[in-house]
Amino acid sequence: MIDQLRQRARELLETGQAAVVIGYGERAGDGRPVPLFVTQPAETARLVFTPACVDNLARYLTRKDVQALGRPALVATPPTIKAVAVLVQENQLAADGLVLIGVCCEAPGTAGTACALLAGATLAELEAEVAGRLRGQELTEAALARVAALEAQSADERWAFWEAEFARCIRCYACRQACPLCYCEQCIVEKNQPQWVPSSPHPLGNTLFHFYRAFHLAGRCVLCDACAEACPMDIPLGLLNRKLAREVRDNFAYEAGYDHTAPPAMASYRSSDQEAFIR
Amino acid sequence: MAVLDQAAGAPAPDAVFEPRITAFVCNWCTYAGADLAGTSRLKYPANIRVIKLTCTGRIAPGFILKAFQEGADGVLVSGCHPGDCHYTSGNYYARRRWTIFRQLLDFAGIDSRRVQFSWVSAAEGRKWSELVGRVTEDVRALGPFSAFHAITRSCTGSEE
Amino acid sequence: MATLLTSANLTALVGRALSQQYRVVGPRRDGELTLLAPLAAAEQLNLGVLMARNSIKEFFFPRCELLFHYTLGRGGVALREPADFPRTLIVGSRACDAASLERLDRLFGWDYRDSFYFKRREASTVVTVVCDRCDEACFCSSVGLDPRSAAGSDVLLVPLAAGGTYRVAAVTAKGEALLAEWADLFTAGEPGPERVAAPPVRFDQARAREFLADNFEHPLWQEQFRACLGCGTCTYLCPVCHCFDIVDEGSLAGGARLKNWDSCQFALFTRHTSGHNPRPGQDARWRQRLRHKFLYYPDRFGAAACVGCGRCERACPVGIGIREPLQALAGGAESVGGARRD
Amino acid sequence: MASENIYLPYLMTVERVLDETHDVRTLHLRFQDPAAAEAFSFRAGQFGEYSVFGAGECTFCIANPPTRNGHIECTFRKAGRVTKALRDLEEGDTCGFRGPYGNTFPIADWRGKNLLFIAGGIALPPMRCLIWNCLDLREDYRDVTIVYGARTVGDLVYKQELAEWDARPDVRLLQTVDPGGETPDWKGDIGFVPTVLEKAAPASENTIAIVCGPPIMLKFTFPVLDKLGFARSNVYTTMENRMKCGLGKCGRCNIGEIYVCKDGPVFTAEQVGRMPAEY
Repeated sequence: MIDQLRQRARELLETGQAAVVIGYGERAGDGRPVPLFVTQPAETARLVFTPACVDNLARYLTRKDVQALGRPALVATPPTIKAVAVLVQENQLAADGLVLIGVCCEAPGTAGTACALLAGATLAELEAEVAGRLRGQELTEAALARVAALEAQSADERWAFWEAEFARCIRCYACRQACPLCYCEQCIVEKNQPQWVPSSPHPLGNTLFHFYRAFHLAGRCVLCDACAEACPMDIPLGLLNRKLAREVRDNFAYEAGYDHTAPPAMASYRSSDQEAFIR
Repeated sequence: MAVLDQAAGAPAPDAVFEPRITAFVCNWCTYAGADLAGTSRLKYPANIRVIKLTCTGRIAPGFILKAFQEGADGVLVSGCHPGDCHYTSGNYYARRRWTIFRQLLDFAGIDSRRVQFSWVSAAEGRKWSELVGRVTEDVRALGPFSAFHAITRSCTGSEE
Repeated sequence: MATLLTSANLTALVGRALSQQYRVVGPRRDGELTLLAPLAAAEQLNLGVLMARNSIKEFFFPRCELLFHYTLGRGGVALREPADFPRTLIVGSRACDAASLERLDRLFGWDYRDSFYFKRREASTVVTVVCDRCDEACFCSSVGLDPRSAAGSDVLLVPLAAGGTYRVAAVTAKGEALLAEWADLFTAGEPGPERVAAPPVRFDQARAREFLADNFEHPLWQEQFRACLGCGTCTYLCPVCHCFDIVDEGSLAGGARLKNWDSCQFALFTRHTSGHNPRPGQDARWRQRLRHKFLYYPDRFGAAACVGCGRCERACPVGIGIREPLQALAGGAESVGGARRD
Repeated sequence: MASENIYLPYLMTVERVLDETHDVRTLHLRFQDPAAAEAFSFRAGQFGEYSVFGAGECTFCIANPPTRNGHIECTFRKAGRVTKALRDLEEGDTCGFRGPYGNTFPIADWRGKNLLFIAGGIALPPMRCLIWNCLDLREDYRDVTIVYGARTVGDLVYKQELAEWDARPDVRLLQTVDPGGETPDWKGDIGFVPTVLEKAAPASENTIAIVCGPPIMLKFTFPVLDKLGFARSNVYTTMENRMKCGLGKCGRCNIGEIYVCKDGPVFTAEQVGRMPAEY
C-alpha cells in the first residue's frame, strides 16, 4: 500500500499535477507520525501511512504559507476528506484546486490493522466512498454513550462537570489550531471591540471560549477529534461536538462532510423546521 | 451597552429576588408588539430590559452570553412569526441557530428556562405582556443565575 | 549515615502539611492525565508518573494573575492589590522543574523585581523527587542538568534501589527548616544503592548555540516548522517560558488588571496595531523561540531558558519539540564532531 | 511608588484635551498624588504605559520635555481598544500611568553640535519631547533643523508648535506632505520624508541626526543619511515594538537579544543595523 501511495505522490509531483504533497512522515529518533510536506519526487520515499496516522491534514489547506507552495496533493483519511468537503462547500477551497490521495485503514489508531488507498479520485467519488464507510457509524448509541450519560444528569451536575473540565483549559488554542475548519482570519477570541470572549484563562473566559468554539462548529464539525487529540489538558471536546452534531442531524437531517454541494445546515433553513421550544 | 450596565447592578443581599431579564427583539414585529402593549396600557413586570435589533437574524448567540456576563438572570429572544420576517427569512435562520444553541446551553448545564424564545407580532401586545410575565415568573422561580455570575465575579473580583 | 524518608512517611508529611493549612501541590492523577495540582488529601500524591503534563511555573507565575482591582466611583478610581500568596509545599517536582525556578528568578528579578513571582517563591518550599527513570522526550542532560540537579529545590529526595525509601538532602535553609519541622518522620540509616535515571545526551548544546547564532536566515526554519500549528501548547507547558500579556477586564464600575500567559507562537503576539508584524510566520516565531532559549537568554541571564523536561515534545499536537528540531538543525549527539548538516 | 507592585500605575487626572488632527489627540495628565508628582522625573526618550481602567494599557513616549516637568503629556492616534478608550476620556477623568521606562537620548553628549530632527506622521510626539528639551537648552547646541512629514496636511500634528518653530530664527523647519496630501494653500514641500531630506541635504559635519517614524520610514531614511555622510553612530532613533510590561519581563518587545523596553527605546542606527530584521 505504501508503495502505491509513494508512487502516486511521485507521479503527481513529476507531472506537475501537484507542487506539494501533504502527507505523513516519521519523526527522526522515535518514528512518531508527523505531518510531512514533500516537494521533490525523490523525497516521496519519506511518506508513510500507518494506523497511527490520524492527524487531519486538511488543516494546512487554508494556511497561506502552505498555499504559497502551489497546488497541493493531500493524503486524506476519511475524516480529512470530510473536512475538505466542508472547506469546498464553504468556498474556502476550489474542488479542482487540489488533488486528494484517499487513504484509510480498518481501525484508525489500532496498530497492525490493514491500510489501503481509496479508489476514488474526485471529491464526489471520495465523499461517496467515505459515506459508505462512515455514515451512520459516527453518531451511534455507543459513540454517544458519554453524551447520553451527561444528558441523564441534572443541569447542576452538568454545569459542575464542565466547570471542572474547562478549569483546566490553558487557552493554548491547540484545539482551534488543529481544527481543519477553524480557518477564520481573526478568531472571535481575538476581537476586542467589544471583547466577546475574555482572553484570560479563567473560568469565564474558558467557558465562553468553549461555548463559541463548539457553536461555531455546529453543523460543520466532521467529528475527526483533531481538537480533542490536540488538547494538552485532555478536555473532552468531542463530547460537545458530538452532542451538537447529533442535534443537527436530528433536527435538520443533516450530517456535515458528505456533500460539498449541499447548503450548510446553519446557513440554510426549511420553513418546516420544528420549533416546539418557541413560545 | 448602557442598558446591560444598568441591569448589572448587584441587588442588596436581603432584598426580595427580582430577576434581571434582557430581551433581544426585532425591530419590526416584537418591538412594535411591545410598543403596542405600552400604548394599550397593558401591565407587565418591569424586570425586563429590551434591546432592539433589526431582525432576529442579527441576534448572535454571543449577545445572549454577553447578557449573562453582564448580570442577566434570564434572556428572552423574540421576533416575527415564520413567514412574516421583514427580510423574508431572517427568523428562519435564527430559528436554526436557537435550536442548536439552546441545546448547547442545556448540555453545559444551563437551565433552558433561562433563555426563552418566542414569536410576537406587531399586533400581539397582549401576547408580549403575558410572555414577559411568564418568563419573569420562570426566572424568578429559578432564582439568581448564581452559577454564571459566580464565574464572572471570580475573574474580576468585582464582588462589591 | 544518611537521612532517610519512607514513602509512607512522605505521605504522612503531606498529610501534616495539609492539616497545618499549607497548600500542598503535587502530581495528582485524574484518568490518563497527571497534573501538578493542589492536593485535597495526602493519598492524592501520585509519584508513579514520570512527569506531570503541566509544569511547576504555574504556582509561581500563574496562567492568570490578578495585578490589582480597580473600582470607579464618584471620588475617582481606587486600586486594591491582592494579598493572598499562600504558604505552599510542592512535593514531587523533578530536578528540571526546580531548575526552571532558578532560571525564572533571573528574569523576574533583573532590574525591576516582580513582587508577585517572588512572594510566591518566598512562600513556597520545593521538595524534588529525583527521577528513577526517563523517557524518549527527556533531555535534561543535554542542557547541562541531570536528575540530581539541586538548583531551585529546597529538599531532594533520592530514590533508593531497594524501593519505598528516599535518601533526603536538604539543599537550602528552607529545606532544613522543613526537615526540622517534621523531624520525627525522618530516620537515620545506611542508604544503600540509589536508583537514579541517566538520560542520554541527545544534542550538543554548544553546537546548537553555534547554529542558532550563525543561521538567522536558513531554509531549515521553514522546512522544519511548516507543520507547526501555531498553538501555545509548547510555551504554556514549558516551565521556563515566561511571556505574558496584561489585560483589563470589568465594567465601568470596577474590574481587574490581569497578567496572563502569552506565547511567542501566536501570530498576534508581536503584531502592531498598524498590522505590521515583525515576526510574520511560524518560521520566524520558532527561530525566536529557539534563539531566545539557547542564545539570548544565556547571554543575558547566564543559562539556557530550557531545562530539558521534554513537555513540549510530549504534548505537541504535531510532534515538534525542542530535542528533535535541535538535532535536525545542529546535528544530534550521535553526529557530534561529524559534518554539519546545514 | 510606595507599593512594590511594579505593575501598579500612578493615578492621573486628565487636565486638558487637545485635538491635533481628526484622529490624533493630546492629553495633559496631572498626578493625583502630589508626592508622586514631586518625586517623578524623567528624561527625553523615555516612555510610559498609559491605561484606561477596564480597557487596558498602551505604550507611548512621554511627549512633553523634562524641562517642563510635573505633568505628563501623551499624543496618540485612535487605533485600537485602549487608544479609543483614552480618546473617550474627558477633562477631570482618571487614567493610569506607569513609567518612566527605557533609556534616554544622550543630549549632554550632543553639546556643541548641530541637531537634525527627522520625523514622520505620528512619530513627532516622541521627538517633540526631545526638540523642546534641546530648544529649552538652546545655547548648548548649534544649528537646529527639523524635517517633518505626514501623509496629508490634515495629518500634521502640533500645528501650533510647528508654526512656533517655523517663526524662530534659530530653527530651520522643513515640512512636507506625501504627494496628493497637499491643500491649495500648502506652503511646504511635497514628497516623502527621505526624498525631501535628500534634497535639503543638511550638512553631516558635526551633526547628530535623530530619526523617528514607522519601520518603513527608517528603512528608507538611513540610506539617505549614509549618502549625506552621516556616520551611523551619529544617527539616533527610537524603536516602537509591541510592548506590554515595559519592565523587561513580558518578552514581547524583543528584537534578537535586545529588550526594546530596557535597552531602548533609543538606539543609534549603528545598533539598529546590528539587530536581526525583526522590527
